[in-house]
Amino acid sequence: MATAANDATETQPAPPPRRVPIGSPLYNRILETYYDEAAMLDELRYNEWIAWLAKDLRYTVPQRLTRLLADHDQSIDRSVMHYDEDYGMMAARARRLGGNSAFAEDPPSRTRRLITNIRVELTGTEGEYRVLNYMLLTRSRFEQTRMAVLSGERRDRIRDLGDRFELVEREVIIDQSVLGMPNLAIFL
Amino acid sequence: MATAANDATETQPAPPPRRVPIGSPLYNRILETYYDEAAMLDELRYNEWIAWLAKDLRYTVPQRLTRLLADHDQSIDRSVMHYDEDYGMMAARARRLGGNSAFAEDPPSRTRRLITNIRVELTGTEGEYRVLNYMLLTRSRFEQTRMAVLSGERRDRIRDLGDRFELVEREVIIDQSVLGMPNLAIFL
Amino acid sequence: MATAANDATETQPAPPPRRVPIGSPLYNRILETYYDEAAMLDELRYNEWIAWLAKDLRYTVPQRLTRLLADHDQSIDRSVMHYDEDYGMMAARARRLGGNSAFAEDPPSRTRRLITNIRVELTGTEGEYRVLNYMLLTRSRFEQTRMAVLSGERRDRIRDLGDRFELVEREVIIDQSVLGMPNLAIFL
Amino acid sequence: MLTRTSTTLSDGTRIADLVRTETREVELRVLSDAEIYELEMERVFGKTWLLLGHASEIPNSGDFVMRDMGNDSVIVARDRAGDIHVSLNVCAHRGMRVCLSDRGNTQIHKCVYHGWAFKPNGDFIGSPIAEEKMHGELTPKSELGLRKARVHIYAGLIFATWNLDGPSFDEFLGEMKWYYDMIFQRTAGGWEVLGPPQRFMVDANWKAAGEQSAADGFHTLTLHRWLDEMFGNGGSELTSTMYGVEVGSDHGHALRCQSLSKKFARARDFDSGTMSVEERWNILPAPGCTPDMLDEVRKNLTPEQMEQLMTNPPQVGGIFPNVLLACIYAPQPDGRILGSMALHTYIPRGPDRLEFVNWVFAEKGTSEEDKQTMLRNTIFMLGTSGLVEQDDSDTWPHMTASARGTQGRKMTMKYQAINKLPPPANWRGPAKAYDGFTKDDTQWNWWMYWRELMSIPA
Amino acid sequence: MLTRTSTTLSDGTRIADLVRTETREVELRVLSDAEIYELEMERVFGKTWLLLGHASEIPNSGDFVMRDMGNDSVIVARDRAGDIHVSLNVCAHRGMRVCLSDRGNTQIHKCVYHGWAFKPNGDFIGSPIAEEKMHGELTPKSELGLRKARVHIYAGLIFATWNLDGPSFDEFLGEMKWYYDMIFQRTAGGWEVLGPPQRFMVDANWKAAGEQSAADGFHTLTLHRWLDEMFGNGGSELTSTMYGVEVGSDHGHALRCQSLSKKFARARDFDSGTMSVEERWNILPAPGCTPDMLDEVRKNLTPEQMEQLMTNPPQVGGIFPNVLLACIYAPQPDGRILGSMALHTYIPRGPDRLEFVNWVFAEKGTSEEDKQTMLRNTIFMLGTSGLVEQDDSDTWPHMTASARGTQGRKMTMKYQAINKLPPPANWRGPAKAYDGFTKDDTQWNWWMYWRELMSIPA
Amino acid sequence: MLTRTSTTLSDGTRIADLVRTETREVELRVLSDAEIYELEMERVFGKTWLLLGHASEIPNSGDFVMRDMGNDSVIVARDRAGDIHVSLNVCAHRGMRVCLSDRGNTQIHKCVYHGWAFKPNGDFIGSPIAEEKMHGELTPKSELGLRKARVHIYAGLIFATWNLDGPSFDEFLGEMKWYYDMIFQRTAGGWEVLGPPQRFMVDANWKAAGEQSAADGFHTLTLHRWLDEMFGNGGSELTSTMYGVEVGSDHGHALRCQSLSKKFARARDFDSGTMSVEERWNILPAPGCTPDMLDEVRKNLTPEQMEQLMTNPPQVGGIFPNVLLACIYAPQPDGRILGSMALHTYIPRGPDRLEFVNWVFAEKGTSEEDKQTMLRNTIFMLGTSGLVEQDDSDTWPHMTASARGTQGRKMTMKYQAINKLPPPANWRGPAKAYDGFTKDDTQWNWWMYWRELMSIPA
Ligand code: FES
Ligand code: FES
Ligand code: FES
Ligand SMILES: [Fe+3]
Ligand SMILES: [Fe+3]
Ligand SMILES: [Fe+3]
Repeated sequence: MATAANDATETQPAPPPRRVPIGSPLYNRILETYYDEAAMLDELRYNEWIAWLAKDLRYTVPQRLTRLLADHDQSIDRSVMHYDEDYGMMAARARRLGGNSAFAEDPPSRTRRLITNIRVELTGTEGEYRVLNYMLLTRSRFEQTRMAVLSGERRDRIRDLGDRFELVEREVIIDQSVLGMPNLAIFL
Repeated sequence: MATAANDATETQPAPPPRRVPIGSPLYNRILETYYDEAAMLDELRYNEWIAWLAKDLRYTVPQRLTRLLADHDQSIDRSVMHYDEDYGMMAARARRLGGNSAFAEDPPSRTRRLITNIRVELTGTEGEYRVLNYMLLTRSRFEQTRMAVLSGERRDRIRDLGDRFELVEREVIIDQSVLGMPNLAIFL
Repeated sequence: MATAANDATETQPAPPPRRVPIGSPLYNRILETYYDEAAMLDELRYNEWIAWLAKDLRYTVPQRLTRLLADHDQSIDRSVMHYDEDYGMMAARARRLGGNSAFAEDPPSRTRRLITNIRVELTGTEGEYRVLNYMLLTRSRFEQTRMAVLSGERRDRIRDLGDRFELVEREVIIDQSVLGMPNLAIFL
Repeated sequence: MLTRTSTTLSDGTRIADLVRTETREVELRVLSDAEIYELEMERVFGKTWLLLGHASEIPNSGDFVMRDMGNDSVIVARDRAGDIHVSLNVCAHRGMRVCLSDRGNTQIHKCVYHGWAFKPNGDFIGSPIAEEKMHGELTPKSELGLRKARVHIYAGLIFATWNLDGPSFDEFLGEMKWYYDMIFQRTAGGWEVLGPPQRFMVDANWKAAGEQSAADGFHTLTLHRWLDEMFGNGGSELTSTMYGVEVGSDHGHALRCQSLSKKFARARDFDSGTMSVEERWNILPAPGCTPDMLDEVRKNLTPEQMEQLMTNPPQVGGIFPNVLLACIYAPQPDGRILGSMALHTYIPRGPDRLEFVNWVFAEKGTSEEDKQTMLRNTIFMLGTSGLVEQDDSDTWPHMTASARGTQGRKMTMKYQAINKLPPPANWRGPAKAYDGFTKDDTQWNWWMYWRELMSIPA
Repeated sequence: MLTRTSTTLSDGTRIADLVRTETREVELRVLSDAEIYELEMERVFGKTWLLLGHASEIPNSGDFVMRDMGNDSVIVARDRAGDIHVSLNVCAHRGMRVCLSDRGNTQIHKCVYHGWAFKPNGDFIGSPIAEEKMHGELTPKSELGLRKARVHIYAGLIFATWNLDGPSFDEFLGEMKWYYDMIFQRTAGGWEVLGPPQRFMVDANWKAAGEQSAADGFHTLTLHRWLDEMFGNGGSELTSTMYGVEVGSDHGHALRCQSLSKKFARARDFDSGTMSVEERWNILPAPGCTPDMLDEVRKNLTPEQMEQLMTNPPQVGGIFPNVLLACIYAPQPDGRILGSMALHTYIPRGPDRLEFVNWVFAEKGTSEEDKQTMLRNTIFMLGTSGLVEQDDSDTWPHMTASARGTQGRKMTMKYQAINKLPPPANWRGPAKAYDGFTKDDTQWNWWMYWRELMSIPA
Repeated sequence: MLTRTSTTLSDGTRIADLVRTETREVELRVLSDAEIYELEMERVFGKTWLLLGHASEIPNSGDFVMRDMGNDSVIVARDRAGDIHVSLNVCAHRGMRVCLSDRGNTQIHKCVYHGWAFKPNGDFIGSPIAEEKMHGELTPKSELGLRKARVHIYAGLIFATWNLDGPSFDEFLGEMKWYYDMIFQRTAGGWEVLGPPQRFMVDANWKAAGEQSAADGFHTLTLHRWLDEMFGNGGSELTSTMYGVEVGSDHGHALRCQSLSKKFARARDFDSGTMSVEERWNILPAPGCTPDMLDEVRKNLTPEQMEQLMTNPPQVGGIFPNVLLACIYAPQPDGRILGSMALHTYIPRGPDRLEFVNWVFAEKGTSEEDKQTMLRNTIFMLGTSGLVEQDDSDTWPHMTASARGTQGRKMTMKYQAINKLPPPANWRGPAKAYDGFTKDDTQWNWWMYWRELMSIPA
């Protein structure tokens, strides 16, 4: 089995990345962008959401494995993931969802993406930033009275286009080894 | 049946409202106000909470319906709502809760209102702002070990009184079509 | 039974403490600190976390009792608490967790600490601040598909060391009278 | 699991013994026992008429709402002829839920799984690629429709039952219809729904709510005593509302009638026997009516009903097994008394869960403005956030929890407050009428009918 | 559902066969089977004495706490005469939970539903609007009270049982009382609770915790081996604590006695037989005691108990069915050894859930400062965040999950480590005493008593 | 609870009658009934061969994964000799889960509770403090190991069963092996897993997914009609995929074979009977293969299989009871057609829950880059976020909910679309082959085998 895809995400001996301070104009613009993004998804405005994805996007949701503490670096697995997409695939997914027969989400779920703990760092590339943020997703379908809840961290890279940002990379570290939903027909 | 009350909230062709930028002094004052409000409710300080309501308040919690995607604009229903109140009614509710025999909340629930994703916009009216914010409400009564969780968006209008704000309008879009709690004896 | 430990936390007739405004440089630094702290715990970086604890730390998690509204001031009980620790005890706990046989957390839980509603106040002591913040903790162990969720307020005191802060006092007001987890082997 | 003909539970208890007729007690275990719950789904919810909504919710051809009969989902739809049909929302092919949205409009209910299609009346239309006859030939097409329930529309209210050969709806209401007509049938237009019903989940057995709906007047005095503290003047008000006439029947239906002369100052002399119906109507028309509607109402009611309406109209009560109705008089600043009505159903969702469904009604023809006023008044008191009913919905779960305890389930609910007064003087109505202070008789009747149904093998 | 007299499960298994006496095995299904759980509620929790708290929690007239006996909520209240009563927290009227708060003080427990009122001893006081006699006349007022449990106060500990005619509490403890007295009754003042108990929920069958409380010493070596890694020096320490004397009885009670001479350097010579009680007491008084208390303790214990206390005192163990007790010696910088005690109960909350309740005690009269020290030491090790017990509470759910598996439930728990040593030399105490390395005998006794109770038709 | 020999449910229903052979209907209650579910755990999941993973997941000595057989957790581990063993993950001592992590490598599986240790093959090694023999002497050490399942490795796929004396794996596959070999055994290297399987929970009975896996081709036309809307040109494409040959057996296995000539333009003439195998192979090699592999494949398959592979290869289907397999052809810009394969198992997690486990495979030797392309293609369509299967996993819960309704559970699932065409002309393969438009025969065979197993007392 391909195991090279596993890696140690928790311990980075590299020099600490430079932070974009909370309260800086750049940070604030990014915060607005993230709140707007959540609203787009929660309000099913898929076209707008696709517009914020970069053409060179990589969008992944690795699996989580239950591993002993000694093997903790193997607890995120990037071989067979829940999502592993490029821009075209995400656009196709969104097109489908907006169509007439994406029954997995028709009727649509009622979702809410609460975004917190946003930290921004410079990357090696001018105008690109790493945005770490926590997400609590709630999802309710039909007459369900116990909402599905999923938490995780989104490890993003975004690109400053001057008047707006675009999402270049997103990796979502979810907090379940067996996902508690019947599908991920919704985007994280 | 009265259907005029339904409307399309997700798609507004109107020109985009002007934003109160995150990080601006006005935004920051509003943020403080919202955190303080959550604390008032979570700590049962109803008198203080009532003091932040405008005398011309409209406070509503529409119903959510499960509708096909094609009828998504009907998924928020503003005819028979969960709450539809003016200032006097809210004050009466709070008075009751603070009394000796509001058994629905005596013993009181332990609640927490986590407020995130706050976006502020100018309105057509000087000194009044639209405040969109996400709320995650947790509620625990008696020996319950699974907390009731309710997410939603509050679509508010607030008025700047100089030294403080007051709440002029609140509409809470909850994310369940069948509410998962035995009542809404608590305020959202 | 010792009852002196109970007190009324909800109603303080004292003069209102002075606030560290949201958006001020100090507030922003504190926000960064709290987001970083959450990441340390969620990523099991216990050594770093211990480094942010002051040597004179007091760390407590009182019990919550279901009491009638008339006795609401007794709903937080500080006699037999869930945690009542000093620096040395917390360090010992962290050492154990990082060892080879803390089976309560080996394999480790997947946790997420969403921090919101952060309010900062001056204290009587120069360079020390009171930080009130809400926490939503999610926890998933093994193949659990319904995440354990715990909300609460952390009432902290932190000390400014110039280049960083340290935690001097933390009291976590949790929102359950019967805790819905088999242990608090994780830190709040 | 019991067989369909059991008259004892699997621990040997006779079902009939759960309701102890000699001492008017009911074993608390009925609120938690899974076996009893399953039997109820067959013998109560599979047999009686159930309220599903109101015709004004689906005014047009093709309109539908998705509702519940006991623990089964059904489609309530109007066909091109204007008739309302109720069909089991279970695809005849492989059991998929056919209708997936709370409401809508369509002439073709198409199952998303393999595409079988059904008419608003449940009839099978066909399956995709007609030439392949994917529905086969073993079952005739006429039997491939959705299972149909028997429907009765009463004053616009949509009732249905799986009991195709059982009592008619009028037999079901029995003598009590005389009173219900006064509420539901007094005007030509009738009531109209103001919107989709509120829905919320209560962790309680449905009977905790159901038995209360059979006119438990007494609990108001304690559980809702805030009414007195907030609106009253020291406790006397609420106590006075304890008096009235409760009517009930062998079928468990119940209503509380309250004297207008005691409730409204302006109606002080209504009982004097000296005022004509006209005089009284002009002073205080029935809730939701205006003075000019007297002739219309007279056309719909008998003189006896009319007299009853102007003295002791029914105000609150239930329809067996799971309906509560509440009439609301809302005095306005301009002197008018607006009237609205709320109907609830308590949908069983397991031995310890019920879904509370709350419709709000106004008389058709009420002005939009008055409707809004009435609606706001109503949800202020009833339903999700209603100041009265939020206390009830926090109470039923405790009863249900008590019934889960091994010792608790052996306790009983008692209905030993027995009305001993003579029937009310000059009472015009049929059924059993109990005068004076609210007692337990109507609730006891409710349980006796539950016992009767539960003892009959399906 | 089984009848009250069943001795077989509904799949035909003889209940007695679940515990295989020849091979000392217990079928794992006992940790998950819903039918067995229901039987336990009757035959174990409905029959034995259950620990509910301590008198020091409700020192004043009217004080009450809300607690649980098996799956039933009860009110534990003190009346004006100072007596403690335990009443089923189920309203005699319609089953509402009467007491809604964890603790408080009242002379009148008034049900919020219809206002029936009860005394701290459970007696019925009356219902609102007395002249209407809303409680009826079919049942005498003397029978309208809350159902009362039989209460026994032992050294301040509040025990109760539904078995009104069963064995006395002393019979229940039997020979083991000799040992428990040494812990609970040695001082005049006795223990006092330091606050409301910690409470938390574990997704495990109560017996996973219960059987462990019957003195499973062996698991410490592996599950708690961090103790060694952190405090020990290479594994020898923990192994040494495996030695001692386990005492147990036919009633499933169990205690582990540990040699002071092995545990404390200063007590090195306690077993030499050359030191008087006084000498030893001055060097190492019983935990929680000060040197000057020797006379007091001597008054309460026999010379044999005294000798036992100064050589091999009981330290940890359980009381059947669901109590764990742990004595904690906490050596202080000033040379004193503080002693605290923790008691747990494991409340059954369904076949796969238990509520862990953890009280912490100090000897009455301990200084406030010492109490705080002891309290912090105790919760550092035990309960919610306790470094020892957090491992246990993560283990029991796995056992329970194993027992849910169709193959897993056919496996067995084994108690085949049998003590074969002769009884300890010069042992002063009664009951069964097992010397040497910890074995499975006391746990096996626990199961044998469980088997005995479960085999008796209710 | 039923005894192990029951042939009727406790309500009197004959188990065999749940599947109505005359009208080809299955009672919907089978999707919700707890009693039936428990029986299935014994009679289906306790008896048949179950897929647990692939040898390439644990390539090295000591490697293990934790998997599930029905509702039991098992350890799948490789020993030093390279053999793969499957052991019940329940400690022989007290039932603790021995293995706690999803995967890893160890030669000693040590239980954290009391330290009993086991080999990768399940054998008991010993317990701590050997001289104390804490495992006792009543049971020989040879019987203290973890319970071992019977294992069969088929083309690297790890199958196991608790039925130690039952049919061999080859007997289990029966005639269908001829077809499975074409997929699993065609190359020397075989398939390899690309990573740990996706896992997610669906609130549905496992059979809602299971019966679909027995080659329900028809639902694609409606439930997955987006395929047509997005990729097709007006509906004709999907309909054409409805045609093919379905093969099935009495053991409930099923596969759909699709004509290459209809699917790929370049294979237009494959059915003409004029092209040699070589010619065809060079135009369109089997998915995952390259043109140069023809000889290798020919070595592994018979000429008849080879012919079948080049005309109507099996593409999608299932292995009774809970395996779905899907072969994916992915045409590349460079003209190659990459092939991947997905296997699912549907793990029963209660009457109304299943865990969906999804492995993705590539032929061993595929380049890393091609693997990544195939992997991304596959998860784009199948599994957690797969555009096709996200619709399925939202459907099964509705069927399960229908089956919970008291009226709903009385409805039936129908399999009345019967293939009446003659067997396909010149068909080379064994088993039952159904030509033409997809019908219900293979699914019906699935239910008939379920019926057979369920009717046999354990
Ligand atoms: S289940 Fe409805 S069409 Fe097949
Ligand atoms: S239930 Fe307690 S007074 Fe009626
Ligand atoms: S349960 Fe595994 S060693 Fe005891
Ligand atoms: Fe009420
Ligand atoms: Fe332990
Ligand atoms: Fe499909």
